[in-house]
Amino acid sequence: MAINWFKYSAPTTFYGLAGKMIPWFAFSAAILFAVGLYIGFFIAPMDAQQGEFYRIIFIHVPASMMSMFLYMVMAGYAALGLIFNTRLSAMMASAIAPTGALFTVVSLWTGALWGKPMWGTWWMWDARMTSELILLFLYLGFIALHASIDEPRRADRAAALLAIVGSVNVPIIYFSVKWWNTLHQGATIKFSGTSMHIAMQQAMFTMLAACWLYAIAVALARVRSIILERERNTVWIAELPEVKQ
Amino acid sequence: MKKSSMLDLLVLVIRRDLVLAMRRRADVLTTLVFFVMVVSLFPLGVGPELSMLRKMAPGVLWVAALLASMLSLGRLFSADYLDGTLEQMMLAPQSLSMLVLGKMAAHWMVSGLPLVLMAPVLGLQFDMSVQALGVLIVGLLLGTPILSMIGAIGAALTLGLRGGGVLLSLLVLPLCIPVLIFGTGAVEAISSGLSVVSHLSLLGALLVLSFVFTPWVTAQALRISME
Amino acid sequence: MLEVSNLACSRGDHRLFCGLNFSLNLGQIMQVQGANGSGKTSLLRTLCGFMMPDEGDIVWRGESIRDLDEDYYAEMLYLGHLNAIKDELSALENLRISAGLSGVVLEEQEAISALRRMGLRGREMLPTKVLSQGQRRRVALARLLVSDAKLWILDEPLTALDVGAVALVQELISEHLAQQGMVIFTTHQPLQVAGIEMRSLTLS
Amino acid sequence: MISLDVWMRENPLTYVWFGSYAVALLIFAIEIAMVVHRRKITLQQVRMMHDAGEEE
Repeated sequence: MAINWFKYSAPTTFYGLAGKMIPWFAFSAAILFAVGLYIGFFIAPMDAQQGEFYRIIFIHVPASMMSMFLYMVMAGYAALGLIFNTRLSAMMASAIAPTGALFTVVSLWTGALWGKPMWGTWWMWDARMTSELILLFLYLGFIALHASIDEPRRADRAAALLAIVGSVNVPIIYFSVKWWNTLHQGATIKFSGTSMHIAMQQAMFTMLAACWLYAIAVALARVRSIILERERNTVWIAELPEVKQ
Repeated sequence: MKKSSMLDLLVLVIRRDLVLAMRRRADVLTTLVFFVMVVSLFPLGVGPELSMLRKMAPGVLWVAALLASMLSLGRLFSADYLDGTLEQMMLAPQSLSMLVLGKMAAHWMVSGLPLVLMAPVLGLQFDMSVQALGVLIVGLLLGTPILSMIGAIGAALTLGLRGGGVLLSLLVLPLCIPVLIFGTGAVEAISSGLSVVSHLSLLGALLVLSFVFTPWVTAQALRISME
Repeated sequence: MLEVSNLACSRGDHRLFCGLNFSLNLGQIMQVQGANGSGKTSLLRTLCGFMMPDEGDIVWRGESIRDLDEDYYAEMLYLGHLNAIKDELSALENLRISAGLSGVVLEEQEAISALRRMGLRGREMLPTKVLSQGQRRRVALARLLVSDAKLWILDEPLTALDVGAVALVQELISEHLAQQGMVIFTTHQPLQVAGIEMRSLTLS
Repeated sequence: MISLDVWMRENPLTYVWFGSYAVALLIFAIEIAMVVHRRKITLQQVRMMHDAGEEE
């Protein structure tokens, strides 16, 4: 088993494997999105307090969760790359970053749209939204640092260290923002607290699964480009059918 | 020949950086003037009502201190990097983290401490009460070293990069948010008659955490950047 | 003492050298030769531990320098292209600080006599920004006099030096070798050390 | 802004759809386009490099 593991962690094997997996992930993501939206809009009942507006959560909550998960996954890959000096992990980390940042943007955007009918304002400095904004800054810092170092090896390692420092900081930031928020009596509206309708839960989890599959598909597609760029001088790249034409 | 201990080396680095700072006084003064100027601009921007200024004061002073320390961070390692001293530091027979700690300490004495000393004067411009000023100073005393320490990581990561200064702020500012929150929170707490112990002890905890981890992380960042 | 086996190094995409083997023992000197861009400086920087080799091992007294870390650094001295000298400090302060960084507490008298031997009499207290390029290099080279490191790694030690200073450096090197020291260096100028076989390593 | 508020209350589903889901899907579409474009560009560059290498 151990041998197989290392085999797939080499860019050469991974490139082909990723190419075969992407359509599957993309296809199932599309199906799950459709199913999730169907349940969310046609089966899940209207919420007593929030009316139809609550349906934003089917995209908002999965996007927020993804943005945080992806940062952790990215930091994990970065740490692996830094400790074991594996090239592929560092490439994965930099392939995940843009997707994570975009999920953060989606989460902020949908949060604002949900906030307008609920709070009467587009932006509320509540703990979750503020943390999400800071998370976006962390993603942007990672991407900017990686982009401004020309030498790939140094870029990978420097950005990895930043991601690790960031991931240690995320809980501290989250805690401090929450603390700050309670001090200022900020509004935190909970989704109609008592019990979520079963269909609502189903819709949310389906959407979350769809987001996961989508993120994996996009990250894999991006990492394939990165592998091509980094390894362009090697023989195996020259022998790829898509390069030979 | 006498061998030096770890402590000797720490003292040596701090003394060296202080001497250098004294001979390049303009750099130190620029940071301080920047701080004073940014703080003085706020009343011009938002109007002179004292009640509002009093409420804003801790936030304004803290944010200005944050920006001012970003300004001086770019120089923390770059001069030593350009003239080769950093190479020699990495070859020192003591741990690099220790040398980094020395540089952080010197950086704080040169760019953090003057801000702390200047803060009460600026606080008076904003009509802060004596109590609030006292808490502000304690908060800054605990918080500015953290800014130097977290900033050092960013400075090490952006060493020798084009446009490093702006990038440095982009990397470091989000990481400094907890310091800002607890620092300003303490002043607000005392102004509304609450206890400041929890805020200040959280700041203290952050200081201890940074003291333990950031020198090592910065040393790793320097190794990455020097390769 | 110093053994290098199967060393490979690259800069970006470009492989500089691979499969490099050599060893250096007490009292030996080795010149690294090669055209510009052949990786001489990279090799020296790898020996200092700044760069991680792609493959291979560097072993000092039977242990990898990665594991030795500070114990290795205590026994080596590196002089690179950069002088590691601060313009604002005097020659004396510069020398005492660099000695301090390499773990040696240097008394003022020792530092002054080292600088005088390097031909900087009367300039010890001047800020180094008023010195010429060659004189600054001499300040940097004065570190050789006050160090007790076994292994010297010198990258182009002779740049900007006049004939007298070159002779002085040769003298320092032969003294160091006579005391069972080791030297690895690169140079584009001829450097002779009397009575000792000069080994050479050519990178291509 | 008041008219927006009124419109929003009257057509909540349109608001939710066009405000959130359409924008989110648009963001995803842009990301997919970027990834596909990057793949195309990278492949082109790699091919160009190899063509240049063979001519030497």
